[in-house]
Amino acid sequence: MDLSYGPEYEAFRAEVQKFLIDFKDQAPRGIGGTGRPAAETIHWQKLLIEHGYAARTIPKEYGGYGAEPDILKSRIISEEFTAAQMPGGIANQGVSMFVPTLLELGTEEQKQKWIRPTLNGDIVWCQGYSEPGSGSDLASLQTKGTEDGDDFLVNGQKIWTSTAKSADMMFCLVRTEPDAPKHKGISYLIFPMDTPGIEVRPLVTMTGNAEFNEVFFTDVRVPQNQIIGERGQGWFVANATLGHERGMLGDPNAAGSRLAEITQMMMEETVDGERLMDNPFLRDRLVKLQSRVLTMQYHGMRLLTARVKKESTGVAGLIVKLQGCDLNHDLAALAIDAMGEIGVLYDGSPMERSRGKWQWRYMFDLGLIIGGGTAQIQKNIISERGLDMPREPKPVKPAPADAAKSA
Amino acid sequence: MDLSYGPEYEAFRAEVQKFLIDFKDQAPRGIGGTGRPAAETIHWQKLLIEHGYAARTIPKEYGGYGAEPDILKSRIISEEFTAAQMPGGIANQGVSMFVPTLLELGTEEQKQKWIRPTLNGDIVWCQGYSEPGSGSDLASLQTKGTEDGDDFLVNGQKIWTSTAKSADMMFCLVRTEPDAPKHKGISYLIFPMDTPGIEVRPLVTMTGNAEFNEVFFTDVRVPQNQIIGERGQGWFVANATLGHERGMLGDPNAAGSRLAEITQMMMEETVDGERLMDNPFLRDRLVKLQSRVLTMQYHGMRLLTARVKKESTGVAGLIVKLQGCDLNHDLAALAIDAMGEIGVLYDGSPMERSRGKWQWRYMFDLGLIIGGGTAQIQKNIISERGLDMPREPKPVKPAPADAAKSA
Amino acid sequence: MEFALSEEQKMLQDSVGRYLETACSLDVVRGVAEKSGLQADDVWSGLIDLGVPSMMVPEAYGGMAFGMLEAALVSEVMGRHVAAVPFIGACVLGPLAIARGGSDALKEAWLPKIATGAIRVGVALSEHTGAREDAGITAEGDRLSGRSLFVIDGGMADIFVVADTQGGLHLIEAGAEGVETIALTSIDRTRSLSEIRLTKVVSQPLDGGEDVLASLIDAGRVLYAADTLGAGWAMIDKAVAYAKERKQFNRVIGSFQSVKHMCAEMAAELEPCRSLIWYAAYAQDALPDDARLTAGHAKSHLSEVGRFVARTSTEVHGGMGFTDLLGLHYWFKRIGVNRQILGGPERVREELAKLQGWAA
Amino acid sequence: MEFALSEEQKMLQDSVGRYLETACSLDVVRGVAEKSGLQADDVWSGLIDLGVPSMMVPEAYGGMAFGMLEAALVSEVMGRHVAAVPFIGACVLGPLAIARGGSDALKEAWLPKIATGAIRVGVALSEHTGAREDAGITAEGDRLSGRSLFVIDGGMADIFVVADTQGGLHLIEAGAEGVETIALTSIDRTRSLSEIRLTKVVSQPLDGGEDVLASLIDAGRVLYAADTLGAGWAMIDKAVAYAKERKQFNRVIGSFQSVKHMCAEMAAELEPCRSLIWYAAYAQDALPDDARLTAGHAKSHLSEVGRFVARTSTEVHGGMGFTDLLGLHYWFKRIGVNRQILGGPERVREELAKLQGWAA
Repeated sequence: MDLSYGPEYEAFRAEVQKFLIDFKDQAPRGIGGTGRPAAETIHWQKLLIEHGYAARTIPKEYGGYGAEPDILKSRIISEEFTAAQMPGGIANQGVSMFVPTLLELGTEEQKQKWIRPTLNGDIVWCQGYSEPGSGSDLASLQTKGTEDGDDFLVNGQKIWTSTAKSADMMFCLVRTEPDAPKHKGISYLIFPMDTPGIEVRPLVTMTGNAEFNEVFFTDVRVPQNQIIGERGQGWFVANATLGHERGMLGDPNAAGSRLAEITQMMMEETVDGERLMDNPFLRDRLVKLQSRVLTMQYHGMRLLTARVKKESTGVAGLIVKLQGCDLNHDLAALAIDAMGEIGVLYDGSPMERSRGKWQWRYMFDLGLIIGGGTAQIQKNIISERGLDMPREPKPVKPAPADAAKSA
Repeated sequence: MDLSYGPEYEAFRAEVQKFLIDFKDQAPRGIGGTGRPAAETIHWQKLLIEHGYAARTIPKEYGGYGAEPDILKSRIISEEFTAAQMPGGIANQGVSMFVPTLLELGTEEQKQKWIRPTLNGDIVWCQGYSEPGSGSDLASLQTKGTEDGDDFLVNGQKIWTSTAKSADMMFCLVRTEPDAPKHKGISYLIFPMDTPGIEVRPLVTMTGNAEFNEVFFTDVRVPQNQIIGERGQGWFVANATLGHERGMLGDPNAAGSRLAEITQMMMEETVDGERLMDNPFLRDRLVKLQSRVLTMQYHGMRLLTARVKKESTGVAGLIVKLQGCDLNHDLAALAIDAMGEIGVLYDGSPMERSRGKWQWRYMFDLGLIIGGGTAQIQKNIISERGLDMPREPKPVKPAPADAAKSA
Repeated sequence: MEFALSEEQKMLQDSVGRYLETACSLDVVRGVAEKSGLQADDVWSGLIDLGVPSMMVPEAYGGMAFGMLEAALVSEVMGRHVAAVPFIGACVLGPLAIARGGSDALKEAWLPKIATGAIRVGVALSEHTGAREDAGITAEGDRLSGRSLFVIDGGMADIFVVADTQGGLHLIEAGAEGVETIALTSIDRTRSLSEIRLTKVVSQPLDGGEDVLASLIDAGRVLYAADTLGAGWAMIDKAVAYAKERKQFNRVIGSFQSVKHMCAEMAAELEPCRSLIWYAAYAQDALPDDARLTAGHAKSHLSEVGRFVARTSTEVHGGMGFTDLLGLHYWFKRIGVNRQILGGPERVREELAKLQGWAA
Repeated sequence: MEFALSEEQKMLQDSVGRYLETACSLDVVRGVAEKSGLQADDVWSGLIDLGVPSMMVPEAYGGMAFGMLEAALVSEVMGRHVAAVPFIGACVLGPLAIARGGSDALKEAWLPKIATGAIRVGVALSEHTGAREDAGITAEGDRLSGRSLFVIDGGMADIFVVADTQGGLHLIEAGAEGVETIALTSIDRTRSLSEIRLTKVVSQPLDGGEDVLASLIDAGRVLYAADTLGAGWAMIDKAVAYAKERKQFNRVIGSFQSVKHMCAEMAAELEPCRSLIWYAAYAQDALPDDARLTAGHAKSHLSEVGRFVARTSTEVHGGMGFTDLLGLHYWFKRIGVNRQILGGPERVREELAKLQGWAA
């Protein structure tokens, strides 16, 4: 155990801090989530890449900074940007999922063509994986690509495509080999979002916002060479990046920030003229949550160390999504309980606090618990991969064709 | 809704109360649980039967009181005996399980022979159902009865036979038809516990006491006519009485008494000179538990009314064991938490409170949660019978013979 | 002893329930919610035809003079159908306050109109279950001033029953001089909450003071709890139905033990609460010693169980539960608001401890 | 930054663990438990050979001068094997108290003997984490009088470290005049708890007062938490192993989703606690600002998670878990006692709130 970073890293930290002071004025307000990056965001992104604070380990020839991977430096960057409340680099699905996939499985030509403009924010991607009938059982997806000359004609529907409205391109899982077993009939296609036959419809969630979209394909023509990896290997290509997504959900530092926000709120808000913090039950819940927040933070440090040392983490690595999402949701629950009637206000109501963010989080976090592998799927994974427990036996009468149709 | 009992019942209640005053001196200290009834208990039992406070609805010709079933009167009896802290009638497995079975499925000769002495406490029975390899899956039981002339030779092992040490007789599930499907190969045999080849070993539990026994059979000779119901129909005979057992666990009045005990304890015990009741967290847990206790008490009243009216109770009736056992366990947990270090004392330690009963309950209740259908089995039942959800599909490769062997 | 509903009570609940089933469809609810807190006018008219606004009005004033058990049964079906109409304030607490505390003249003036649904009552007493922002109404002579928050059914109210900080109850007209009404928007768009700001508003006293106020709070708690019972069972039924239809891995998800157990746990927690609601509602009229205690338990316990059911049902629905498509969130949000109005569970439990001499 | 054990730390934990695996078998544990609270002498001798009693003793007095992280790692394996030997008091808190607060003469007198395992220390400070029965020790001059309850490792102690009600620390000899030791029997028969009753017992002061006392309580809390971590993982491993063997309905029960999820939930709750223990233990020596905070969190959080694991593992074992046959209850009970000693979770959390200025 040594929780200091050592001189080399402290020097690096100082460098980052200096950058954040020197370039403070050029930072955009926020990085813009699922929208199209604004001009100032693109400028900021280029600045970050230039200094090695974005696209840090991506080779220079593809538009990155070209540094050796160093998890501690990445963490320092993230820590300092968070501490300074400055936006980090673009982290849309193109940058965080498609680029890593290309680097691992793309051809040289594909890398040359796509990585740089994606990193720079000039090309925005959206992900086409989930379908209404294929959630937990993603490999049962039914969007079809049928051969038509040199092209596939894509028909079907995707859901949960967060960036679809502003995206230039989609990376998409399509069933191109209808006769192959379900995991082996999928190809990973890419195509422009303005291809004829694509319709994007906003998907309103329980929060009242359209954080996601549905995308419908009617005879969308995609050249057969717009494939990443081999034909029929799309499942395996996609899994290379799904891991990235799983790591993103349940960030322990986010939980720490939430805890601090709630603490402050409970010091300020009153009921019957008494601070919420003076209510012993709410306070006890806060301390209980602090136990869990600290636990997950330290757990994150342990996993980080293991990754630096390239050690496998076993069950310790598999529980992060389940525990992290649940913790965030429970934090939001305390916030809305503490605020009581004021906590149910929403959507710009008079007296609403913090733009209703706690209610938004309480609902959106439930979506995160469900999305990217429900809690039930996570527990399957933990028991099977982490504890080496047996998979459920297959049912006597599998009826794949029929079942898939009605799923 | 009418929570009064009405004049007829209030008159009956007065009668019971008068009996309890008049005969106070003849009551034994306790009814003795799984042990052999003492002489004073047998005397008391006969007195109760005579007045209709035990064996109330069992026909006179078999030694009962011969009243019409009246659930409200039964409840009044139970309420008044509890209120007066007087022991009710013998409720061992012979009375509560074997007699109802005989009444439903026994021959006239069997009824004449067994019911009266069982009711009177002269014959004590024990139940031989569970086996080490057959818990949740009781129907997989492997104790064998092989034909030998006019007899069965019984070999195998039973477990959880609480009364075995003091019993005269056992009613026992034995696989007599090895080639039949598992639910159809079982017979319900009865035999004396002094039959050669029976060995009873006390089964110590986590509480440190031997509340149960294991019973081993080696070539135990049982005449083939000592069967209740048809040969091969034992599973269905047993199920007629298993329902009785399920209803017994999770008595909401027991939970109410516990709550009252804990309340009193929290008023009396101190830590740092402060009453435990003055600790807001413990108090809040107490109030939460009170919600659940009252809920289950009222729920019990609702089910009672439904039984009086012979209405089916659906899911409402199926949840009692799960919720009731869990509630009792959580009550015990609050008691030991409130007592802190004092609460871990046990087994006659100095400073131990109430003979360590809260720790005993905290452990024994866990046994009750597991016994008589684990919480998991209860949830299967609730979802399948209560909510009409599908059973789990059968696995592809059933291997009954092999599986049963190693179970 | 009969712990059960009478045939009349079952019929009442069935008739309102059947009416709402048809009239208050998801489309109707959605229509109201998306137009931000207005009531479903047609549904309100239909409920008038069924006599719902007259339920709690004494017979002498044209009402049906039902008890709290009937009110709770109706509240349950309101929750089951996330009915976008005023009910708890307008049809129950409002008329009860006037019937219990009003002078003959006041009763004569208002109760017949309430019974016909011609006017609606908003109920302002949240400062007695936790004053936020130091709000409160003070009475000087017959004039009221101050703020009251989270007024129940305040949005379309013609008159308000208002509690002052001393526990006195008053009646004011919404159109009187000095009344400002501010609509609040909560996550639950099916019911109205408002703030009122009063500046020397002419009022008429309701007698009975704190006792009546306490009985209104108790009644309100039972009704919010009953609403959660109805909304919660709707969510369980929806989860079970969805789990029997939705397939993943070549099986309906309702055949997976984890999904089955989630449904079983919801039912096991919620179904016994029905008895608690029945008892608490009955106690309001018939068992004065148990009235406060069981109202508080109903409110706090249903708040906790309701939250569990709301979350679990959403999880059983997977991504679909999270979208707006099935409208499941209307039930989720209704349960969320029921938890907080008239006192969140932590507060109510502490009141229960005090009531029993367990806390100072 | 390296949040991991060093090779030496891993070796230490492995070597003690491997030793206990063999030496402290279930039979040995059972033997001690059934003989009511005496230690496993052979195991104690073996631990002396491994140097365990010398772990916390400064090098100058013949010890290995390890830190709290090492102590926590050993405590974890003690819990894993429900080791029936004195450890937390005798091998850690006792020597720490003397090393931190003793005069040179006192250190010279006792630490070398502690290091060799020749004498054992009982630690009496429970009145500072919740005085039951109004117990407490008062100091008058060099004389101590009064009762102290739940003395850690008090059963076979040769000397006691005793806190008085003012927070002063003292050392007394078990054989001194006026010392009465009463053995307490807890559900956990693998470790000793006692009461001491002192009547004007001659004592020697340990300096440092409340700071040292506080550091001992923190250290003890980390160690009980670590013991629960070890015992809890043992229970998870046993549950998983049992679930893979036990068949019902023609399947190993570990293939039922409900059983799998129970195991997954246990692991998901408990495994991150390892990092909390490491951090809290490390903080005791290296991060003074975090020492109290993380010790309290370790104790209270492991108490809650430990209870869940103890119950759930027992349930996975079904009836077998409830019997004495597998001895699973030794772990269950150890976790149960760890929860309560040095402050149950409710109390510790309130201390944490005060520490951060959240409570008065």
